[in-house]
Amino acid sequence: MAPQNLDALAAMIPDGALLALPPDDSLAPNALIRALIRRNVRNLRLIGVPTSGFGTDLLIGAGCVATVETSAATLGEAGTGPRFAAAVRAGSIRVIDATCPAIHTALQAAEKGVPFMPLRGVLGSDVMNHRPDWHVMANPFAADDDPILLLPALTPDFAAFHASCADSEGNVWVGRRRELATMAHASRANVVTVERIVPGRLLDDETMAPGVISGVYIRAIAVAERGAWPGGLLDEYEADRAHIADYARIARSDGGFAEYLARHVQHTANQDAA
Amino acid sequence: MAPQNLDALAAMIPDGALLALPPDDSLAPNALIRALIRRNVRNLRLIGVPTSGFGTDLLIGAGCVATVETSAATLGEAGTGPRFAAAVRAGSIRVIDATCPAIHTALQAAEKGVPFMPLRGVLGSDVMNHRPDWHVMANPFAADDDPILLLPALTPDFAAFHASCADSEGNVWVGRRRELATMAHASRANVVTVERIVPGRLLDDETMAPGVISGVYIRAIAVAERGAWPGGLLDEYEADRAHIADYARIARSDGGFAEYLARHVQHTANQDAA
Amino acid sequence: MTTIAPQERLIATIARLILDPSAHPARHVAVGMASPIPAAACWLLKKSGHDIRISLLQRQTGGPFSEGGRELFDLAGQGRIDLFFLGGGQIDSEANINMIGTGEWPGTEFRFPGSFGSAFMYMTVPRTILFREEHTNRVLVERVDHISANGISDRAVIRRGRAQALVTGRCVFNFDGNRFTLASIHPGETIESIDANTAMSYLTPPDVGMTLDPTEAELGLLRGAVCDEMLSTYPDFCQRVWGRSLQEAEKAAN
Amino acid sequence: MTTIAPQERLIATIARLILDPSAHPARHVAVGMASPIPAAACWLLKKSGHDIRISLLQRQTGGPFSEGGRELFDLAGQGRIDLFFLGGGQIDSEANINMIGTGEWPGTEFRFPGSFGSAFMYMTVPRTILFREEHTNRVLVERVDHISANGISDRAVIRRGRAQALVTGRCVFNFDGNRFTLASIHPGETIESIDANTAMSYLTPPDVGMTLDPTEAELGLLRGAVCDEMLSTYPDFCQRVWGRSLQEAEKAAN
Repeated sequence: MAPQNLDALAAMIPDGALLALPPDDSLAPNALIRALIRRNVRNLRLIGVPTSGFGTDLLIGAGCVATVETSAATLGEAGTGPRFAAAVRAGSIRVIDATCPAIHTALQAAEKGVPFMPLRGVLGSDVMNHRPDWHVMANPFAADDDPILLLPALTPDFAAFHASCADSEGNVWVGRRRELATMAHASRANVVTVERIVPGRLLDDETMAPGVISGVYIRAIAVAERGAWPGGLLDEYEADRAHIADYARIARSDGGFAEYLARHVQHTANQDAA
Repeated sequence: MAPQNLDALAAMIPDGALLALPPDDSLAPNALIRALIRRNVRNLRLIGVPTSGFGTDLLIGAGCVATVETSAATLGEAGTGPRFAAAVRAGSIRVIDATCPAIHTALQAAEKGVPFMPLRGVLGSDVMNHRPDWHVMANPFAADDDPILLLPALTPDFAAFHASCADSEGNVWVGRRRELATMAHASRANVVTVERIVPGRLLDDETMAPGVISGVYIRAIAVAERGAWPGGLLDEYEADRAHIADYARIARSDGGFAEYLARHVQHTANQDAA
Repeated sequence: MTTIAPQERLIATIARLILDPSAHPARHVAVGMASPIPAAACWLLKKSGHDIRISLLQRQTGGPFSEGGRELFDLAGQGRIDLFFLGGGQIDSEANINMIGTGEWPGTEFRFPGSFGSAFMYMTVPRTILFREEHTNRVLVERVDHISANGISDRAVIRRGRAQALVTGRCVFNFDGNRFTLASIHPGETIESIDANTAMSYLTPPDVGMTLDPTEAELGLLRGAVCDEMLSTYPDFCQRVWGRSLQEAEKAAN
Repeated sequence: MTTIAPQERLIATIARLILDPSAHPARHVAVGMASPIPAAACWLLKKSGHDIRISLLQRQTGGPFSEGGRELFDLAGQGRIDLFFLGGGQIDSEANINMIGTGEWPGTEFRFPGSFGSAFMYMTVPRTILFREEHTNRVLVERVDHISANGISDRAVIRRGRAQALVTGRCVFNFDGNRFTLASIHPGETIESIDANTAMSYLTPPDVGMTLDPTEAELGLLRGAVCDEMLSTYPDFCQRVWGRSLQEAEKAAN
């Protein structure tokens, strides 16, 4: 699988796609998200796995998003995503609130190829009361009345993430972020940016293999150095907290966000592209 | 978590325990199984995850087993486990036949803390028809009639396996054999043998962490060098095919098995113990 | 003796609640994102020699799990997490918490980040300590606008746990499964000041005492060994409360 | 031209079945444990330049998966495995397979190893090639004693695939979803010898031909590049069929 360039990956994700994204601390594909904004993608239906962060806030602010299914839209210590909050107030996006383990469970169902999976808890939450697509049934294995939540399988059209490295067969290494494996397995296709391409086969290396997502799930790969920025990448680089804090402040206003976009997204095409 | 000796681990598994074991190619705890036979354990209820191999055949032959839930009892190229086949013929053990993904799924349900999990396929198999504990229901998310199998959560009392290494906090490294993680997570307690104890914290090492099972699940650890023998261990040593083939031949007769037991199990206490 | 920072008092207060001998034993405590005070309370117990396992979710490297973010929820689903912490933009008389927002669903007046795992953790973990520093009439309300996680469940619903207590910047309330009772008030507060700032219902027993100060030994640990553990994960908090920065600590170590 | 080994003919026959243009395309083929002939058929296609992904389960190191043994079943559940192979101690007229045993449940007369994943894979994978070298009246029966995996399902049951063909040491049968039809017979067999050794029902069309020999090019690949790939996983098979051992290969490589 020959690496492509970042814009080619961005071009694969069509307007209206159901796109799964990891949270900020879990290999967020921020360089690819900037490329998506530059290609002027529209009507994305985002899924936060299980929460949404910086990249989702950028996409919302740039007008690329129709719906967000997520358990939270947060910039960590910097608080609620400002463009997310503004869009909810304005009613310009549809938010489908979930709870973290429900997102994981719905993706596990898709990973397994089953139509649903049960989850304990959640009963009585308004999150559930606003999900007509969820289903409560009596546990058929219980002697007494035992209501339990069933979540329908969630199959994203695409998942995108930024991994440490890939080999020439398209296997990618995500290390301990195994929730990304579930997301990748559950999705119809994955587009992945990496810091580097490594020689050899990652799956033949017994030390690396446990952190690998097999190339069987991967549609395309691009090299994007520091592609998670301003997020961090495992032990390779830390999150740029100062930048995110600045963003959280600036992006509170429409004008501030527009300025941010012009400076850090529209004008960084060469910087982000490998 | 200070390492204990092999006999101490064997002593933790009481008569009648529901004990999950991996197949021969997946870090089989054969040294520990020999110690269990030496301690004269009785009435074990074994689970093959998802199939059973050499160790299960030894335990059955030595009269330690009441029931086996498994998808197959096989010595690989050497065929059906001879003591398993003899015990089925004699009616001296109860076999609960399953199918591989059903075992994985039932353990995943326990891992998740849900009472059941669905699985496609299987409907129409006599395996299902002999499982009154399984349940078929109409998929509540389907518009049309869509029967689907539900498997009850399977929570072993113990799981046992042989990992490459452990650290002083009881974290153990199983590499790519992640089905062992599901088995370990699903079980009430795990007893683990390892080739060696390593310095440092495995979970702090981003390269090793993806192949780690957290010490939170581990009850006790013992060092047992070449503890998977005659099974193999990842890329550390290969299975001893010749030994297994010899066993498959010798153990066909009661006398041959008794001889094997005397020679390779009862008299190797010092060899197996660390 | 130096001045006790309000955060130090909250940390010690939470540590004492964790040890409550009348409650389900806390062998494994998990701490969510952006929770420096609960995290510090766990470290204080650990550094005091208590046998307690802490799983901190907010760590980029290291950290307790190898199955990704899902493992915390699987552990909780099995009942292997004994105690968790939750906050909320609003908390009400029935210990319901709202992390969604105010106004019409899904928070058209003021939107909070979202419910995270609260709807699950609140029911699967035996004990939850509610913690919210801001103690005002807009936070502690009679009835939350939206329920992220409900404090009380129908009888038929399997529920392993509930809130044990609510710790705020002004006081501690205990929760008995039905309602809150004022347990202690922090220095500078009165029964009246609590009442004036609390829109949720609660009982006030006749003999409400003051929240205990941290001991000298606790303060020593907080400012030393606990801060050491927290520096890389919560640099801003350590700077604000203890005036220590990661950079200085790294310099000192070299 | 050297003598064609019977196993070589079976390998080439299975390779042609995999390529069948009228069937669901085989982009990803999985091969179970102890299946050297199906594995060799996949390698033959791969070495012939066909764009095909092979997942061999019988490898102690390396191998296609990182999620452990479960990943094969998850892939199949999603429909990402296009073709699989199954055998059976008994196979019957409706393509039911028995991997349990004969006599009373669970095989009190003669016990086979067990069902493995057959009950799942047979229904979730679009195409299954049944393969059983032994072709006798005790293997190919009218009705299996026990069904590990059923060849035909009720209409209401979601089923993605079924048997495409059955390859034995004597012949090839096609399966149309209802019954078997004799497709070709191997050299040395006749319509009559097949009939005498088959207790299951099948149709015999008027114009049954001989199973094709492997081509010279195929034989060259089998004895060279395919054997190279198989040596470490199936040493006994390679020794038996091609007289090559892993030790010699390793020596030659040094």
